[in-house]
Amino acid sequence: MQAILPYVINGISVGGQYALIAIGYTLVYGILRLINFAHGDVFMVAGLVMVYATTALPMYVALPLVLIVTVILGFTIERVAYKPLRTAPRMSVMISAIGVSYLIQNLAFYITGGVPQPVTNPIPWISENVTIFGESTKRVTLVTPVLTIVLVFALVYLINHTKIGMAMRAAAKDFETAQLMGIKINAVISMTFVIGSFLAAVGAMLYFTNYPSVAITSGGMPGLKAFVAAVFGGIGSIPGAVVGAFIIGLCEEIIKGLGYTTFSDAFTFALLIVVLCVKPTGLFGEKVTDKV
Amino acid sequence: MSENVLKIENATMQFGGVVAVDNLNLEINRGEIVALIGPNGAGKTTAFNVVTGVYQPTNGAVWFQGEKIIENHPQGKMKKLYKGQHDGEYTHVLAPTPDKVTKLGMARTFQNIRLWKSQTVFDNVLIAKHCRSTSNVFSATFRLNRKEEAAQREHVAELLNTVGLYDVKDELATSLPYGKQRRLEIARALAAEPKLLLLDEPAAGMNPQETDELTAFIGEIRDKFDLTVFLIEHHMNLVMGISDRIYVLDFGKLIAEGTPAEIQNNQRVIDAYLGVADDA
Amino acid sequence: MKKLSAFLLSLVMVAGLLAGCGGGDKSATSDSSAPADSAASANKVVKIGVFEPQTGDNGAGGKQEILGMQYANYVQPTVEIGGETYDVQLEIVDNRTSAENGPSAAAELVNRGVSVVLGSYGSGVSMAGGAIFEEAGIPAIGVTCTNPQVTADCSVYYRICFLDPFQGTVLANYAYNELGVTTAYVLGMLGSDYDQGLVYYFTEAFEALGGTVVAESFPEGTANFVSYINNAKSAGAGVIFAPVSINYAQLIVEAADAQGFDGALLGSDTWDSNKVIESAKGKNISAYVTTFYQEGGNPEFDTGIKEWINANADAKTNNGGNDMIAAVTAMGYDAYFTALEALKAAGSTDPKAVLEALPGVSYEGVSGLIEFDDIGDAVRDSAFIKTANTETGAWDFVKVQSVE
Amino acid sequence: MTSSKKKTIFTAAVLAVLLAVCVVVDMTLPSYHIVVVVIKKATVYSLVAVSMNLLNGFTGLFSLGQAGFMLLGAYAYGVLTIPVDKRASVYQYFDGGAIQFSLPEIFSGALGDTVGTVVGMLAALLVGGILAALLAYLIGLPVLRLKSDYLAIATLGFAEILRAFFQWNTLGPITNGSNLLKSYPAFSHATPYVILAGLMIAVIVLLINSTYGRAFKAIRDDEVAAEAMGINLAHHKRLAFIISSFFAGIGGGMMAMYMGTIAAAPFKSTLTYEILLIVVIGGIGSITGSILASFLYIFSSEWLLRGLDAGKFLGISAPSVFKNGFRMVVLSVIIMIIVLFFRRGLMGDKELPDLLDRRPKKREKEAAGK
Repeated sequence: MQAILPYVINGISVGGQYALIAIGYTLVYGILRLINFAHGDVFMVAGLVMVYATTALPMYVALPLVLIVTVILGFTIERVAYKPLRTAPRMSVMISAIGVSYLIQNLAFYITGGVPQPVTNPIPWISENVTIFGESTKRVTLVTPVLTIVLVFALVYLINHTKIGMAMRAAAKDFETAQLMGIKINAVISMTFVIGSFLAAVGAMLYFTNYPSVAITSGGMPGLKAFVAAVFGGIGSIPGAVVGAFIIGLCEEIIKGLGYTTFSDAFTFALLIVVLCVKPTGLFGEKVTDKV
Repeated sequence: MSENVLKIENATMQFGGVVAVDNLNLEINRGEIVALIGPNGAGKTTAFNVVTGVYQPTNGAVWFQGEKIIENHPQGKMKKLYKGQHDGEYTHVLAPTPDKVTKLGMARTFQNIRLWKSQTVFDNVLIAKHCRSTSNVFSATFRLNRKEEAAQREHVAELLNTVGLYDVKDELATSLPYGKQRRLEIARALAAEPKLLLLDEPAAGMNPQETDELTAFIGEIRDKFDLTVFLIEHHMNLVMGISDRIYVLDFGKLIAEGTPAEIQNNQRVIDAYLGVADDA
Repeated sequence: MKKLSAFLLSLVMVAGLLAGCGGGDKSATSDSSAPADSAASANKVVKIGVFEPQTGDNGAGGKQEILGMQYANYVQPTVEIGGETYDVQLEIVDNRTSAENGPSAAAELVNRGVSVVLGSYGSGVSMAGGAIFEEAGIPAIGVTCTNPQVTADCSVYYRICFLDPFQGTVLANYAYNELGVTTAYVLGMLGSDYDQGLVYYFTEAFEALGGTVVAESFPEGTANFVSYINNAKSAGAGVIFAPVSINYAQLIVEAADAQGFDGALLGSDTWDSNKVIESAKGKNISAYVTTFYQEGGNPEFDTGIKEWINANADAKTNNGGNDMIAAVTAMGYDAYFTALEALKAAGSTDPKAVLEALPGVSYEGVSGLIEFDDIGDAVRDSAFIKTANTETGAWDFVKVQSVE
Repeated sequence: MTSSKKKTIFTAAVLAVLLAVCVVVDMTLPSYHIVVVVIKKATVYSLVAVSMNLLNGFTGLFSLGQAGFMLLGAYAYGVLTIPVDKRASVYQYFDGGAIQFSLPEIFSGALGDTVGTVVGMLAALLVGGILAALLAYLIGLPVLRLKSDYLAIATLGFAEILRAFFQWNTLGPITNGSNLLKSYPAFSHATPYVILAGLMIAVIVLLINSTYGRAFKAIRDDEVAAEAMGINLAHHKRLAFIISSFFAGIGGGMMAMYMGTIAAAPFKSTLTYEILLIVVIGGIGSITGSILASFLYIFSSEWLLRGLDAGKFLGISAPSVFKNGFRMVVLSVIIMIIVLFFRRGLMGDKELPDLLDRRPKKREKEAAGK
């Protein structure tokens, strides 16, 4: 028991980070049926902004700034790259998403000069070492899952009990009908991107405080894994994405603990393919039937 | 000698709790033109989809040229939901995909025209010949099937002449006017060399003159290609003018069958169509 | 409308193409008159190619290596070749750390008419470029590419650094004999020939000494090393040997600290970076690295380059924002002077002559004496071992270790 | 008939001119010249882009597994062609590796040195293609049932898994683990690349214009109608997937030739994205477009636009703007403009011979009026 404890603690923490990103994927997919390939890069940009902001400004200004900048970025991406393609085939929108991802990476590359930007302890309190059940770890490891769950509850409340939340649910259920019913579909879509980016920014702050630097490729892997988590949990479902993320985080760390480190990434993808083939709707997803 | 081309036997199609087609029985004999009519949402297209293999019926069977080609019985979730009288009668599962059904000798058109948008008129018809091609991917790529390909092209040209679209053969299919697109869809179905042609609202959106032309046209091709025709239609002029027999569906149930004259005087049909019958 | 847009599109592309052509021509013609100060002196120009990653995984290291060359060029901008004074011009091309971009980057250097090439930081891309240099008959001086394969099969590649077998063995010896450790945990990145090569030689040497090795690999892009450290702990390892690139080295230092790993971390030459030492500062870890050069080994060079870096904002950024001298910078500096020696010895800027002269070069650089053996590898029999001083945030010299 | 004849002559003439240009380039410039190098790379990209177009553009299957199949082809090529006496040094950590033969050497024994080596190299490419096709068959069994974006992400996942396997030390005696494969023979001139890729692309063109190619296009345009017209979806999708992968495998082998070293690292999803974007630039559904876009993209990114990174471009010297990475920013902005505003790309679905058509105006009008 003692032996696997550190892996479990770490797995839960990793899962919490994936969960915050996964929600962004699942919200967008739920409404637009689009895999937002650029989401991982938004996450990376949030990390970069944090690096720059925290070195120049005091923490209480810098962190809100990170949130604002990331949210604006997510909003802009939707307006510029996805909105004009609303009636285009799904493949075009996905290609646009890949294009945006490529553009963001290249821009970040240009700005950073391609060199990973060092993270210099932006939020000192959560990077301190603490001891839990006799195991030493960073405080952020414990903060992440708690914060994740708090945010998820807030989000679920928002979706179930507010007007915009209701509009989001309607749009996810039936895009066209919702539009006909007078729901301002563009506002709803923007809102999902704003929420997704906000959570990604929070995720980025937690994720990158743990790590020494933000590289332009930093968003890729967490992004992909979070997406797998979203699919695993049933894409379109928020609890699904969160549960999926925690499961994937845990499995990944346990696999490392078992010594199959070579395949810790490959496992995630294998899981994805198995889920897609066996139960494409994931753990909590609703079945979508195609109309003939 | 089986005169019976198509037989639908106790077919039920249920989507969750909704019964779209309820215990449908229907027979079509060789050379007949049979119409399936009914108000909107009566389950006509669903019946077509069951026959052509797009949907797997919840229960029942379909026979084609004396052979059982489709069969199913309630399974899984449907077992609880299904409350038909023929429960237990069917035990096997025969579920060919639509392409297999087509290869057996059925071809259909669609209610909402489904032509291949980026293809020319000629290619639209030519592609339908693919299922009759004997060449494999290798021989086709390296043009070892020249003879067959030439024969196919000739046949397509012939078909286009028959339907009167030869002069527009190099146009994009979607650039044709509506009526011609309907004809093209029929030509495409004919290219698959069917014994039974299924037409899903072939006159939808046509003006009376076009409809009359179409009526004549369907008769022509029936004779020319030795076809049996099964059609869904709302235009009563067409239906009454061409059908040998008519089946009437309402809320998934068969409420009447008979010759056009019989159907016209059937009270149940009149009730079902009340206010709808005169839209033709 | 559509037609118009299609037309505009092709216009844009054609314009781009033309612009590109123009650009290409321009750079070809205008480069010969490049350095502003040399235009006045009207000297002939000799071009030295710099084949380094400025981007990608090794971008940071590559930039530091280039700094050494740029500083050397600043110190010694001219060279006497065959009785004439030539201005030395560095032609820097980014190979993006990737083998895929190696050939075209190398071809670009050849295209610019360089006499000799310096680089690269890593081995993989050096090999990818090596084929082009070999075809073109241009000598290349590897700076810190330590894989034996770089020079083994390439007639034009030489290098001034020690090799993986040497480095791996040195570290294994140090861990077993000096640190007294019998179980080592080794960790390398999946798909990195550098990491896996060192892992191999370390393992071989460490097991030959009688130690036990637990080896694992992590996939590229890993950001969380906590589980790996835990694996090392549960394996009872006294050292973690992780010959990984700078970024991962930082992550491993962080994770080892957070998980309270009480053994030593062993790093290869990549670890000798101010970024790693920054991460280690204030942490509760001990780390040892092998390297080519120890700051303070040549005070004149140190003060000179620090001054230069501090006076030059771009250089400072490329060095990671401070003026600590990385070993690779010193190596870049030495590589430049080695190239000058070769040019002098050749008495010509013709790459073929330089290639002939290169094996005979002997140069006393800041990182030690540089001479080549038959294969083209540097004759080096010792490496510096340094340890991270977590209080001052600097590398402390431990000893010079050689293989007995 | 005359117009189609004219088109054939026109196409043949253009191709002949291009080949002649390539031969002239090869004869006048040394093989390490940047022009030769970029032609080689662009040719390889063309083949892979066309193979991807066959799947994504002509069959409408959105697959992102191209890099994985290229990886397989590249490794197959390297493993089968490294000379036996070089194996000890290449497989330095694996005692010379498990495979102790080399196709070019085997064929050299039978056919003489030059011919034998070339035949051996081609055979190795072919094996790479066949292995990729086999793998595609296996992967296709579960994956091809998935719908558009799920298919994309599943194929992407497979490519990543494959990469992990090739880097796995246990397979080291064959793949050399994380270490490079090198010292294998390769064509140094551009012409062999152009001829080889040209032949492969010609085969793809023949396929696309065959009855199977038409069936693929029918599936792309309307799956339901295609199935109703007797086209077996599963069979044809699998076919397209296998054939596309076969050519991607061969493309991977040629990529290996071009790079001179083989590692799994370059075959990441980024490579797939790059090729996908090339296909989009050229026009989804146009072979000519894919080729044209490959050349434009590779020429500009590897050669012509380098000035954007080096501080000087078009004679404008602005080191603070034209610094590292600016080249890629410019390229990706152009790509986004194409994706958003010129969705048909350079060629739309037109091919080289269609350029002779005098009627594009009419079609455009009709398309606009529908």
